[in-house]
Amino acid sequence: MTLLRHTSKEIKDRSALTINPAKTCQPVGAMYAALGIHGCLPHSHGSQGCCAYHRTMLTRHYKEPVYAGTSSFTEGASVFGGQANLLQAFQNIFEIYDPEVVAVHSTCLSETIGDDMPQIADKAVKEGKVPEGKVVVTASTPSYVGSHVTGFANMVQGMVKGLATKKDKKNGKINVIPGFVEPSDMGEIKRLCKLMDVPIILFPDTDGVLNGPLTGKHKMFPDGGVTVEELRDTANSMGTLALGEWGSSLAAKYLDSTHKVPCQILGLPLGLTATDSFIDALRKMAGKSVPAEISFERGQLVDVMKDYHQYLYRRKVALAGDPDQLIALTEFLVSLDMIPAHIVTGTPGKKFEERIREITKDVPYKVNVKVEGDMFMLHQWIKNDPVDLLIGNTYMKYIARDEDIPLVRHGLPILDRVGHQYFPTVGYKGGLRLLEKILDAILTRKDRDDPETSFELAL
Amino acid sequence: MTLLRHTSKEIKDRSALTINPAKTCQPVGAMYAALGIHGCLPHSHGSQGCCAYHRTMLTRHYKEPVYAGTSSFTEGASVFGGQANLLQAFQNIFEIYDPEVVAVHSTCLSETIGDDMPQIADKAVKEGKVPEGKVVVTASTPSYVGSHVTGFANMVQGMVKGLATKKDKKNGKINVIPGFVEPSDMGEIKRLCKLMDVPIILFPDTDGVLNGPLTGKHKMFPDGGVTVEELRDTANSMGTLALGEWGSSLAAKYLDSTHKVPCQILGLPLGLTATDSFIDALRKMAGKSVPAEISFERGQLVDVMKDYHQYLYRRKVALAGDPDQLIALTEFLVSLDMIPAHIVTGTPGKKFEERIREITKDVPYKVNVKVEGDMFMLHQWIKNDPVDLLIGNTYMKYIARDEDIPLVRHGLPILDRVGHQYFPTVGYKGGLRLLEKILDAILTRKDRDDPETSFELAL
Amino acid sequence: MPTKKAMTPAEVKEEILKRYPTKVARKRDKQFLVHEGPEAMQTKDIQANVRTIPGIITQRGCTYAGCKGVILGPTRDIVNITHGPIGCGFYSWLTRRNQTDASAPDAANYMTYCFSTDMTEHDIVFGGMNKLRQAVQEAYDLFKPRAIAIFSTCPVGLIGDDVHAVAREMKEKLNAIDPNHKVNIFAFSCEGYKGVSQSAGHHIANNQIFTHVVGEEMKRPEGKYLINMLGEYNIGGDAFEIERILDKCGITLNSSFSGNSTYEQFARAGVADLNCVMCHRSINYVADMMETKWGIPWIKVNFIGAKSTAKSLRKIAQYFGDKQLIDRVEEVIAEEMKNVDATLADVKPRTTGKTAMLFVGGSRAHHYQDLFKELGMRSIGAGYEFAHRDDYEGRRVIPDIKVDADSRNIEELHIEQDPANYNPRKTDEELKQLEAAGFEFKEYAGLIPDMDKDTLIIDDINSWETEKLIEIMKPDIFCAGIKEKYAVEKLGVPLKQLHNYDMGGPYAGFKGAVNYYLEIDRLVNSKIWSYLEAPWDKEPELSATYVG
Amino acid sequence: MPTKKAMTPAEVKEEILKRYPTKVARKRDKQFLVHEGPEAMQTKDIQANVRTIPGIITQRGCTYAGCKGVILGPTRDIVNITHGPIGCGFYSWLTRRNQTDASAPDAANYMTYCFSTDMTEHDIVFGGMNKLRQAVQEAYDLFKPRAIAIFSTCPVGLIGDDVHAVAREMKEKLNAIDPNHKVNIFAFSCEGYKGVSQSAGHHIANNQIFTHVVGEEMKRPEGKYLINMLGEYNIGGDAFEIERILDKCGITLNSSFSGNSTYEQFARAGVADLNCVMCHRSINYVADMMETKWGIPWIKVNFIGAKSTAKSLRKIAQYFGDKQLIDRVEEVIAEEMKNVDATLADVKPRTTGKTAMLFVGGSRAHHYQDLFKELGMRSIGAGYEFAHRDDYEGRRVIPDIKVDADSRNIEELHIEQDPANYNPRKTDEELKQLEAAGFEFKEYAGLIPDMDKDTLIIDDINSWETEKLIEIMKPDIFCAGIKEKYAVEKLGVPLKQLHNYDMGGPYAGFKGAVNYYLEIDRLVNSKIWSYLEAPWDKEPELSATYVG
Repeated sequence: MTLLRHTSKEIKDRSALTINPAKTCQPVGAMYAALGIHGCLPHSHGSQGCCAYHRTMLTRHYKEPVYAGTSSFTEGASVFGGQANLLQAFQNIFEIYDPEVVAVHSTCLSETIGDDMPQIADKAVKEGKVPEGKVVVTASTPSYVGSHVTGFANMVQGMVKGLATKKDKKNGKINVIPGFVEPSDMGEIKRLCKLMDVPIILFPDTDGVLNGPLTGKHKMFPDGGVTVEELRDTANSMGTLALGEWGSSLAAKYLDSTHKVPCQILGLPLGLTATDSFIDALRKMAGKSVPAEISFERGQLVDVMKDYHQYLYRRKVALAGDPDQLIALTEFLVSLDMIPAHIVTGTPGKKFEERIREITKDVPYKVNVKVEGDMFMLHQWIKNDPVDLLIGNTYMKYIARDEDIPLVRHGLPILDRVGHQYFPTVGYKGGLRLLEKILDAILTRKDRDDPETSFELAL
Repeated sequence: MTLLRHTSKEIKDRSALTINPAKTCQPVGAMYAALGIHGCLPHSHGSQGCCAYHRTMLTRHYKEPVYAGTSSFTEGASVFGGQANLLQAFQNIFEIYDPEVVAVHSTCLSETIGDDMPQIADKAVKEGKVPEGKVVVTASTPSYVGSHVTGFANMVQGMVKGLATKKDKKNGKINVIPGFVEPSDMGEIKRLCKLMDVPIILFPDTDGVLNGPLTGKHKMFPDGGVTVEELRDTANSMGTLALGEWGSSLAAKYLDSTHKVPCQILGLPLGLTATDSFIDALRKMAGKSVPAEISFERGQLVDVMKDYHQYLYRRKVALAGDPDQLIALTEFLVSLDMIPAHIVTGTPGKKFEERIREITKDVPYKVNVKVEGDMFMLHQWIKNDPVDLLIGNTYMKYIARDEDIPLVRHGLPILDRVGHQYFPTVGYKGGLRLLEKILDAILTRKDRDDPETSFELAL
Repeated sequence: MPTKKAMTPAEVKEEILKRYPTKVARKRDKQFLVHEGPEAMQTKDIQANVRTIPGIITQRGCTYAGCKGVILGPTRDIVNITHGPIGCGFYSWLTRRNQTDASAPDAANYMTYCFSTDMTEHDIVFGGMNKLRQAVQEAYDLFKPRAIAIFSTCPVGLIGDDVHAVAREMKEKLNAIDPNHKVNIFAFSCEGYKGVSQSAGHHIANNQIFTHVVGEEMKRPEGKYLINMLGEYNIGGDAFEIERILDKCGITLNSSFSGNSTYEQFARAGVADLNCVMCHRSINYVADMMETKWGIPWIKVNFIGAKSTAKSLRKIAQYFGDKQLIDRVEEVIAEEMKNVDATLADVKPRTTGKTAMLFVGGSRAHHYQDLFKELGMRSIGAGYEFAHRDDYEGRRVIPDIKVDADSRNIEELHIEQDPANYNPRKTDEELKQLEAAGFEFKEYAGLIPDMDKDTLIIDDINSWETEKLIEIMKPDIFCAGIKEKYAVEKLGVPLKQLHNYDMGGPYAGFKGAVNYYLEIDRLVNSKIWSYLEAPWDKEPELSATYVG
Repeated sequence: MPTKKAMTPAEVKEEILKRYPTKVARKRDKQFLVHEGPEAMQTKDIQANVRTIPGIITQRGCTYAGCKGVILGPTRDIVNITHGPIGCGFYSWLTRRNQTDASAPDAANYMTYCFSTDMTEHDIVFGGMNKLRQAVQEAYDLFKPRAIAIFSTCPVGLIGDDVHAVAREMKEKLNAIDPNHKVNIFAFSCEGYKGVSQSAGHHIANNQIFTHVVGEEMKRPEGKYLINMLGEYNIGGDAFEIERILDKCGITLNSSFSGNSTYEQFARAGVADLNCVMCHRSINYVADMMETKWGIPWIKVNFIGAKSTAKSLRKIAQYFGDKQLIDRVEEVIAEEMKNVDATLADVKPRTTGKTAMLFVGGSRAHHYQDLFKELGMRSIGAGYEFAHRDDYEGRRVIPDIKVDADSRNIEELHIEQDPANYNPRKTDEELKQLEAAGFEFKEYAGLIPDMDKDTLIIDDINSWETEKLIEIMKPDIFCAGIKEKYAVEKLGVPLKQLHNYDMGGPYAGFKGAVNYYLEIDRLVNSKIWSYLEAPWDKEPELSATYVG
């Protein structure tokens, strides 16, 4: 028997039924982004199930507390609009939990009704439901548009839309928008910028928020996160580096067009060449030279890529995930001479297929790629053309077990392994880590399957 | 069929035959230590096979160049003594390779003959075979005494014996002897000391030597390593922290007794409590307070220990390795409520069994431990009382495959996986990494073996 | 914190509520009771099944979650299509740990799949019915399932998609295609905003299953003592353990609502001899409806706790009144209790005297107190996430419960006797005899009577109250769900999840009790809590011995 | 570096040697030849099999490594006990990638084990013979093996342990215990300091195997064409591929020295029709001894390279002179070459014109040039790690080789005809006919004649020379061993290990050739070398667009 026993090799066209999605909805991405503001309570303007689901998913992914408020719509609110609920929520939240910021995102429900959140937020301020010195930011994140990545991007844009304030003087900093990545990744980006001696404003920044310590003393609002003051100051930076087009470009473009902060949109700095692009862009934008320490880390990654090339060469991989992550992963796999054979994302965006085609144009293999695809499709492709490795979130483990293919967990959600919270996959060190994981998956399988005659001590 | 098909459950006493050793000989440890001096060429005073074997083992473990000279004994030298060979070697080495230091260790051959290396080194200096400004250090490392750990300790002692020079004034630094650990571990110890704002002299220091970059430009003597100047200055430090009794206490005690540099001997800072001891000792010795960043990392480790406790609780582990590593690992496993069921080291030292008994005194299980044991013994124990996990070097993979038990690679040599060179297992971050690996091994097995009815999405 | 420990329960309540804005405090006051002893509690009402206040960080989820996730989740052979944007389907995909035994070679099992119409803006603007039709068609073409269920999410009701019409239409159409393959198709108007919690979703789910499936098959299967288990969801394999015990006793499980269940089981539920209700909250009305329609009596059972399991088995045996069964049940209990007792003998000395708090679900906060009692632990606070007053105060208060606007929206089915199949399982005489012997039908006394004086009973507890309670009362263990878990544990108190068992279980039945004892022992005696302080926190001053 | 590329080979040599102290330079000069064309090379000697200069970072290992590791390593059913401190046994444990097929249900396989007496200071001071005796006893008690071999490490000779006496004594003792279990026990005086390289160890190993095992069994097994394969060690499964091809041709492998071998194979080696020598260096003397003792002729073969394999097969067929065999061999070659040619058609355009250097072993630096030639690549430098002059210049120089003190220590066996079993496989007539047809017995022309003018031939190359050569000549690939690998690669040139094949292989035979083509393609065309420079290295100047 198998876990996904109804998935057959035969591929039939589907136009209406999504099976085993490779995405989820906007609000959870918005909630995640909002957690990257210091002292922020995310708030879900909709029925309370959304908030419960999003908190659950993020909690399981991080094994950390995830607080968020909800407007707790009932039938009445759904008919008459959620203004009263949201106003009441503001008052309660600030009185009971005392956050610095409340970051409100909408849901399919409140969007369908047509609630105008900025207007309600204004009203709350006017009515004194938002105490002096506290702020509200909002993002429109209808669940029926885009995906969790879109929601992330919208909330990041919401931060600067709501807060960025132009001053007379540049602040000498660079805005870095890390994209929809892990807290550990955000930490790594900060470390690299520090090594580069470039002062930055990183937003959002969930490092220190969703990978916190256990000390017996609990802070509802941990020490991490970008501050409101910093977000205000993003309008005065020398430039913006937006990492990941899907996750970061909205906010970057907003700052560019509204506050004339020039932006550059790059891929996520995951893998050798993408990290090169990031470091190079940073150095050029900031006018700094790259320190030996970073070149050293780069050289270590290249060294390991070289040392283990033989075990990676032409190995086939199937991937599901988010566009920015998949683009970077595919580029990394190609740089390792691996074959990204099947790729799906649930997140829409036509450019995705083009980018993947461009990255894989010299790969000596027919690469399957589908945007707005799902894991059912991916699994069918795998059944028709097996691969050596899977890369994707925890849901891929069902395919992994059925098809007996090792899985490197990457993306959202990872519900069954630890590590992503603490160890980055961006930067050169992140590349090393990812490489270690890919190799371990492949070599562990080799050690399991090699016949006794050719069982190897050294690899 | 099995790979180790002649290993039976029935345990017979052995007094003369070692089968599948859990140690190797002194010189390789001495060679490794010597590589942790900047600009040093290790030199093996014996027949050229020793040097070839040691270089091979270290090269395979690190996938990095490992240079070392040999006295290339032939029958003549073996009969008449190796002085001529060594003198000739000094001259050639300094002329051809131009190192700052040559670190000579002996072998069973030269020790059996009775070559007096310090005397020969003196002669070389007098005869001008050691150029001005260059130095030679020596260590007596007969292969038939102790193990590779002993050789490491002897060479570390050799460094300070040969170089430490008392001045009038203290240097305001602390000597830290990291023990027989990986380059990545040495890097992590430096990082922690830097965070503590404690100036240290770390010796040896293979970080940057055996985990170097690939840039197309090769340095025979990489940038890393403790400098001769620093080694000289160890006599003027405020104190010495020796991490790992087997690997580090000789040098620390030498500095204490000869140069009145007070020393404290701790375990390797691997795992929560051992890292606590290190940080606490460092703070007390240097009179510094522990920064929030370190407390934060500590709290992250405690958090993950808590989060995954259920998967670790009462899981049985078999370990083989070196005493200092095993003591720290056992302490860590016990702190995780795991059961270190079978433990062997090949390295002699009676205290080892005592320490393990002390650490495991509250473990609700009969713990097998053997000093001067071997992996054949360990395997027999496992056959009689199976475990959930193996921790040890690459040779354990034969047991792992035969018994179908997952293996976390740790120790020397690791010939078939990457990572140990780059990612530490010491410190709190190292604890997190080790924990991640242990969990991944256990959970991957669970995902493989759970019946379909209880296959879990989240863990 | 000795001073805080000394607070009276009333002071604790006051301390907690004083943080609130007046309106909130007034409302919470009615949901936050101090247990004043059995007699005093007779006259105290608790407010329950009321709206959560916006902005309050609640444990609760929504109606869709209760319908699709909780009730239909554990049934393996129905293709459950979520009609809505992708999120709802995604979040309810494999996240409830309902186990199922689909090991029969041809068994269908769709529980590992997520099906969704993944509505986009276009569907919201122009209506999603066509997409839904097409999705049903595709599901049928791909899988030819026994049944397809459609679940409405928030926007569906608002934009006016008639999911029931689509279900009817597609059922007719597809059954016409292939007369050899019968497919049942039905829909649920379980939009997330309905009701005030998951409870509404349970109700909507059960009603539709009752309407569209139950009674479809009225042939009695084999088995002398035929029971239905209602309100058991096979989290962590609980149902497997219960079935194991029933089997061992010779009692046949006819149908399960809905742990480890199949479509066929629902269909034949009407033929059972007895309905046994585990989770009163989620399903008592279904038991009532089956009694009305077919004359099946129901009793409340509880298989959580070894003693409770024994008691429930004895109750079932007593119902059938057959000496052979009664004896067999005693044999089984005696046999099973050996391991239970042996484990307790080891564990109990380490757990006795410790305290627990349970704030979770609609019956677990009550049931699990039995297990803590067996461990010698005191439950010093408890409450439900989505229960109604009767779950606290007992069924006696049902007539007094005010139905508010939110609940009125949830359809109540009007059931009548099935003239063809109505068949009272016991004569009035027999029923009276049983009742005279103390046997209680359709009775549930609720949580409060089982709790001690000076404990706290809190409905729909929220994060502020949770954390404050822990800070003040420092229980040795706190039971709730995943959203609460890490916040509670950051405070140094272990949290045991009673929704998903932290991937443990089964905890039902005898083996489950043993599992639970060991797990609680692990948690309350874990050395991890001794590591919270670093050495330098304990002894921060420096003796600058070496400084120089 | 166009100026450096323009250096003549002689200039390269000069550039490299000028770094050395005079004495070293003088010595290395004789081991470092510039190929001046075939004719000129007739009169040039190379110095080989001489001591490595102390302090020089050499590729070489020791006698123990050559004896225990290389020769006895691939034999699966002998318990090999290293008598010495732990290191030598440890380092030779599973580190040579000799594969073995022990899949027969009762097959012994000790290759995965390391056995050592682990001598301690006490043993060094008081002698290790008692411990050795006890170790042999324990090995016998535990495993009851067919044979036990003892290997001496450096201190053993110095302290005077008589390992041969222990072997004799224990053999006698143990064979007396159990007459049904025959155990052979023998020892090797292979102390690491003997000779100048592993080559001495090969010799010591082969001599003892010849003395104690070969000829023990003189019954001819089945098989029409019975050959021994000498000097093939089954690295990466090479022997498996050779056996596959021989089998396919109908040629029977009687005995292998020592890839995938067993004790039994050694014992029956004396009955073969023909000895085929792969690695001339490590074993040519064994072929000579077998010819002397039993009249078995020997030929040099080479199964590295598809063409070489075909040539070797044809040579064997020609030796037997049987039409059926000759035809079958042609069939097999034609069939196997299909895949070889197809792969070459794909790969060769990407490899043609590239350059290789090979500095390794005692025959591989020669054999592997054939594979590079098939790939259209030029071998621009080569040399051996432990060869003798004849391996460079051909067997014609053997009479001229000066035996120095180091080599004199290695025992030469004096072999005579075995009166009972001597049997010339061919009549003088037949031999003459074969020779007239160009067939060469016991002939090996060495490395130099196969190399081109202006290439470099370097014996016992060291790290300084290696790195300097690479810097100046920038080959596309460098072949050596693990100690050289990473240093060479740090310079941006891929190194292919020809000791352990970098865990690849087999590279022998037809399938091996295909594997090698693909591997070399991967290496010389890898994009990894394009990553050495970071973008900021390529364009270090900053355009401070955004600065300000």
